[in-house]
Amino acid sequence: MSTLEQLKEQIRKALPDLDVVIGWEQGYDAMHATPLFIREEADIDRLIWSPLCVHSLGTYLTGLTKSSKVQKVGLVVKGCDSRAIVQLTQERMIPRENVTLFGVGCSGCLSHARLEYKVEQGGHYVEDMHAITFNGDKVEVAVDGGVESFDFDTVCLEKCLTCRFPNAIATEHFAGEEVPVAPKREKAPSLEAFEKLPLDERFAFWQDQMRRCVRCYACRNTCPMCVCRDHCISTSRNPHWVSQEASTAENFMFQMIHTMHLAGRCIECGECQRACPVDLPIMLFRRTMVHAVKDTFNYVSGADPEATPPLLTFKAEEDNINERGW
Amino acid sequence: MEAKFISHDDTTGWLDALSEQHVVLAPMWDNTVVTFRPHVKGRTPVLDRMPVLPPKEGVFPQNEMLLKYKYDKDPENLDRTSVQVKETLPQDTAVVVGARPCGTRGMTVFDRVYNCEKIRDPYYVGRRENTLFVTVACTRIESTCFCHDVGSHPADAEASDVLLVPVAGGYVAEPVTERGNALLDSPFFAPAGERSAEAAEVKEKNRAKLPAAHDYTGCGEKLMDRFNDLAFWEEQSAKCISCGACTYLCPTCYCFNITDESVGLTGKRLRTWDNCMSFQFTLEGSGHNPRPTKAHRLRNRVNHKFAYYPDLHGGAIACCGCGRCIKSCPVSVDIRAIVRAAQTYTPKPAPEGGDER
Amino acid sequence: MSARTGVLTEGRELRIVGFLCNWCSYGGADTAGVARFEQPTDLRIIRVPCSGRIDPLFIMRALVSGADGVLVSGCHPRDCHYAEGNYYARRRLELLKQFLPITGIDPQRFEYTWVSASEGARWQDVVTKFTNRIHDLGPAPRMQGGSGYDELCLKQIEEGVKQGAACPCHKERAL
Amino acid sequence: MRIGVFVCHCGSNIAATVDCPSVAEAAKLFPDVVFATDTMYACSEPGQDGIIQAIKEHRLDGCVVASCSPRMHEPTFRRALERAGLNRYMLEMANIREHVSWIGKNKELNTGKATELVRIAAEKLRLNTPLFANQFDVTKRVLVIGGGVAGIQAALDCADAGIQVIMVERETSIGGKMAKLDKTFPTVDCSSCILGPKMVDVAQHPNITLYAASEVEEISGYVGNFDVKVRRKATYVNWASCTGCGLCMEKCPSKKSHDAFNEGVATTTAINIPFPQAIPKKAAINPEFCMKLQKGKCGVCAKVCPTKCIDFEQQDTIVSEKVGAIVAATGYDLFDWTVYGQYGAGRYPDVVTSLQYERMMNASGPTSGHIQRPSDGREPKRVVFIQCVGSRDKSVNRPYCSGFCCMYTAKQAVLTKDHIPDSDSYVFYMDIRSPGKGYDEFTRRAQEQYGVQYVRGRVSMVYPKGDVLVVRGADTLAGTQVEVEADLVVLAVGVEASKGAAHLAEKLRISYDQYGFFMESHPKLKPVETNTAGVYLAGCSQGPKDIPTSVGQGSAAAAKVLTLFAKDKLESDPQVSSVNQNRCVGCLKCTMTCPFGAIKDVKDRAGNTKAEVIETVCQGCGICTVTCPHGAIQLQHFTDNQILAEVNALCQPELEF
Repeated sequence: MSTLEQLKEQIRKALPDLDVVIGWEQGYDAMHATPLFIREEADIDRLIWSPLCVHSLGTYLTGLTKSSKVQKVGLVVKGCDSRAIVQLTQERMIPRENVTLFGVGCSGCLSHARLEYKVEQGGHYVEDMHAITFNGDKVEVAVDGGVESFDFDTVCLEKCLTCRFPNAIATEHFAGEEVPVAPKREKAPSLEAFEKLPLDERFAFWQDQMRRCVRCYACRNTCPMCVCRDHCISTSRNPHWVSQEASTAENFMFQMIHTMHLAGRCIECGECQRACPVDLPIMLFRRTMVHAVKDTFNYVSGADPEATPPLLTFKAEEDNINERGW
Repeated sequence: MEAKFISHDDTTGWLDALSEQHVVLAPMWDNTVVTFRPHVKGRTPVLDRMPVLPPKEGVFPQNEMLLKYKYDKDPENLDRTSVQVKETLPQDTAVVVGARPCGTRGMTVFDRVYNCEKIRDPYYVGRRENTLFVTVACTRIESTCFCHDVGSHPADAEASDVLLVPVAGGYVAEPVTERGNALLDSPFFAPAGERSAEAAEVKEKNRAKLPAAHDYTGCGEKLMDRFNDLAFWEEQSAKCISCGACTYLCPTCYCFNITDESVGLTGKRLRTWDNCMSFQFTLEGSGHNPRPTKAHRLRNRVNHKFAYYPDLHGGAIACCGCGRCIKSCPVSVDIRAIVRAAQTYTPKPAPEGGDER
Repeated sequence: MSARTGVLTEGRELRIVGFLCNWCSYGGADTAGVARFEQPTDLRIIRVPCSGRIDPLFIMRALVSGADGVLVSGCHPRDCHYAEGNYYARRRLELLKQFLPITGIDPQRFEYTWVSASEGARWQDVVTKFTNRIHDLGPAPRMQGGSGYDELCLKQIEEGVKQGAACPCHKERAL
Repeated sequence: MRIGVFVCHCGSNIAATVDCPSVAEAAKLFPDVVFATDTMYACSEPGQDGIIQAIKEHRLDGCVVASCSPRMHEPTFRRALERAGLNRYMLEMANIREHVSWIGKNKELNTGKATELVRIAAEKLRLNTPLFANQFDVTKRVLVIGGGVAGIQAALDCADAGIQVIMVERETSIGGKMAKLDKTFPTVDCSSCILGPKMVDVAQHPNITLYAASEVEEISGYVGNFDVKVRRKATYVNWASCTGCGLCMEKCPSKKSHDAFNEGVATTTAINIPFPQAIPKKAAINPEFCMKLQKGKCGVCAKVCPTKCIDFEQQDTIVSEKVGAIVAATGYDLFDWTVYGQYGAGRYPDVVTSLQYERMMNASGPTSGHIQRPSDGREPKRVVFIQCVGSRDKSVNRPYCSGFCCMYTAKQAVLTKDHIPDSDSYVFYMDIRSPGKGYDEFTRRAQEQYGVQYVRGRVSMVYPKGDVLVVRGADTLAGTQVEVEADLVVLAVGVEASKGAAHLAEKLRISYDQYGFFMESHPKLKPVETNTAGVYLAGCSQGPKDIPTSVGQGSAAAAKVLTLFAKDKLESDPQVSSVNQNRCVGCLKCTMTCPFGAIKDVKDRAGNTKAEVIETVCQGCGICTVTCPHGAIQLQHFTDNQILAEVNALCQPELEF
């Protein structure tokens, strides 16, 4: 039985006890998946599972579990998605007992941006892509009556190159085979490259990038860890941290808020950058913070439901904080 | 007014010349995406694709300073404070080059609201009347395109001043307005001649690429039928994450917010794009929000475009069919599907044992 | 040690914001004052009850809005008036310190340290060292423009083209 | 809001380097400022009256006072505002003295800086709101830590006033250092004769509970309501039944136990009562030297004890006490004199410390008051005293003066002459510091009546020659090197903070200086208060001082405790956190970082979890405000918007107009 069939079977069995199960279905075209809310058995047939299933569905949890109508939620989760649930559980943001996780192993998700870039490089128009198949290490795209084939590693999301959690953890169900843990890169290549720049060039880089932000907050709202939602301090006057003006400095300040609020919590799902309509490379911020947390507190977010997030605790003698002789 | 021809190589030179007199907004590669940016001399505009951001920025910028103010205190009598206000009405003339017909046509949705008998918004009108649109006829039909569903087509010249039609080696420039015609009075242009026929072919060919148009007739009533059916809207909005990608990228979304940003005794009054998907939209000072959930808010967005607005403006749908909201939505919410769902709605059979509602 | 005055050596003061806890470091600064320990004048002190009240975002806000340097000082570890505030502060501030380089803001522009209410001489030393450091770095670059299409924006686009062309993260897309 | 600004000259303290009138002039143009003036002394009566009058005349809603540190006069000006009918929290201060005028001489820069400090204070004040205190109950019991003379005085004063006192003493007897002394200067009266009765009073007072051989383990809570855990260390003797008969001491075979009370001058038994007047007079076993506890063999004491109170299995126990105030009177310890290798301390038996010498002179000491050389028991005929051993010496990180060494050295020299009339005494000194009633007369008497030779100069070394010690030093008055042969050398060892004082300070949440002495709230005006409400200081824990000053401080601390307890209810500081329930998402992260357990979870009307602050428990640190990502919990008076207003006032340039 395929992973998808197994998944469907598990959901079918559990559905009577759940108000809703969230998975993915085919989106508006062959290239896109979209979240699927399964409420009735008939909906299960629409469920899909493929590298198109990029969305971290944990982002719906805090809203749903607080709603008075929905009590019990099922969720299909990849490895990275499940870390979000673990982290939310640690922070007591969700009633974990009311959440049923259907885990899968994931060999990586498609980066639409990278694929489109590749297709254009090949002299095609992206709108002419009309089918996609994932075939082991290859991705085959039907375009202009022909087929273009790419190495999966060249069109997957960057996070998948460094993934250490391909299999969903701490789940109630698991469908299919576990995927071997085999990160292809130690560090995200974009971050590695960026860190080679001197400080003034980095600053100029962000100056150039942040101008483009339209403050649509797609990055914030796709983030499964952004739990403030309607009460985010970026969109309030009391407290009034950022101006309504979408200027470079204010846009940058908003990103700083997002990053600082993710310190010790970010599970590197990369949804923020994927969701960004103007393609801001904000994962550079997130990953830097993740590395700082790992280096300083030896802490990996969303790995252990029993752990305490590093900013909610302390040690009188910190292991890795150098007081710098001041 | 006659059609003219400009070669690909001359396009940049033309924009260089235009930018001597006007602010020229043209699609540019801004890192990895194409957005409207002020034209920089010598830089080739990107005219072969739809920019991510809508052309409305040219007339209705995301941040618009309405006025500056400054309080003056009389050191002799501190109880006496006067305030100086400087209106910052737009002065520039601008040309927006390279919008698609759908995006340009979006301005008509604005015009009915900000430049009508009842209201003449001086800031909007000031820009609108001094901004010309040089639109590029569309040759690339995407899966998210539905301009034809809302009464347009890939070579629609409505609201444009010039329509550029891509032909071999360049563009046939068809003047639509007198002012547009004046823009073509430039040594970079040659008479179009036979290329006009090629242009007509191109237009026809691209129109044919689109599937049969969906009929939105009567969708307003159908949507209003579902107005009180919150369950319907909860189902439709389930996957919405309440961000603002759809509204900020929309060529027809015209809601705004006004805030005063003060520094000491000075400050500015800002008009910024608002976003009806946000909890803060229509959040009242008391803390009450008439649209407390994303279901309420999505209902507002869809209904505004397909029911309320047409109701107020002679049936005109407040959607230009560019598909940006679908394409850039992080979770692929499809506004077409929502309207269709309302159009084809049939009540589910009541479950045995009684009616839930 | 000889304290320097910003104006005389550099021509002008730079904008240095200090966040000091009330119980230790603010008192330490008072002690330095009582002892007439001369210090550079650039620093402007904002008093907060505890270093645990200092949100790293205040520091970001200051740096984004126009500060050339931000100095935070609290009670020495174990001496917090509120028992634990400086422990939380240390974790938060340390992460900020490590994070800053990715933004291109020089991490030298931000420092956090511990000064007790009795350490007037130490406070003088900290202020002098930090002020000198900021003067050595000079005025901080500012995030500018981006709102509307003004001339500044036009200039930045030209700059941006150069910078954007060198953007490494998106080159990686071609991996 | 209508803001008034008052720029204080502080005489010339501020005005000498800040142009106060121009600061006031500049402040007039700040937003919401409707009145600004400079004033000679804002804190003086006319100064305060000026503020009150301006508040009334200009209908002010709040005031900025630019003067000294708010740590100094914030309460003063708050009271002034209250007298004018304003809420006390509608005050902001700009510290233009300690932070401006006193640390820079450039008037132009100082004036600019002062103006900006006024500006940020005014910007913050615009967002201030009136705050109102809550009331809470007081536990009218006091904990006195340390049973030396300062602690004893504080305890007795409180107890006599009807307050329940818990006294915790680290050693097995109270009395502290004073109990070890032979005589006291300048009256040369018997130390134990004047201290002894007070010790007995402590033991017998119905309002005093004494925990000897105990230490403070943990302190939580806040003024009026501290929870204290006291560790009662195992003494291996059941004190409830021990009568202090001393039979065990007679029979104990382990006689080489270190005698801490006698400063190691002699040894004692493993089970022992430190001195005859000990309070409580109970035996305790030093486990380090007890053969039963070390090797499992012996147990003689248990056999001979008439009340069978020996318990080799005894463990430490923890008792909990609730108190409303704490007096820390932990005293001092001697500086480690062996650091001065050139004096031979620790190597030459006939070089002793001043405190050892006290025990040698004391009639109840190990030598029964006969001064004898430790090396051979011979009576010394020539005694040399070396002062400032561990005082006023930067090279050993003790730059401060220990204060009373000059006096006790003179006393010891005088007593030496009394004990051994044919002896000579020499004192090597730096300066003679004798400011006190009858003190200078006393040191003169030592020189003039008792013939004590005072040599002004430091000793460079002490070395043995035959069976005497040669003290080599400078006589800076004569400008010569001198060498004095001595039978005995007494080092006037300086004092330092009691061992573990810093650790206790951390538990008390009070500050201490770099030498470990506790920090008073203000060096002049609040010498026995600390910055932690309800915690007071007495005696040498705050810094070196002699007996009368220690006793005076003990009474002063008691007076502060009684003042605190004079009210049945205390007012809580309203600068506490407060939850905006509309914003709170109920994640309760704030409860995880609050050090005081001051936040509880409640359900709102819709059944959603929300955080709520217990106002009387909250101490106002603001850790929660930073923890909360959505700004729902705000520390009143230090809200995000208030601090942001200050940051913006400093960093954001005004718009070009």
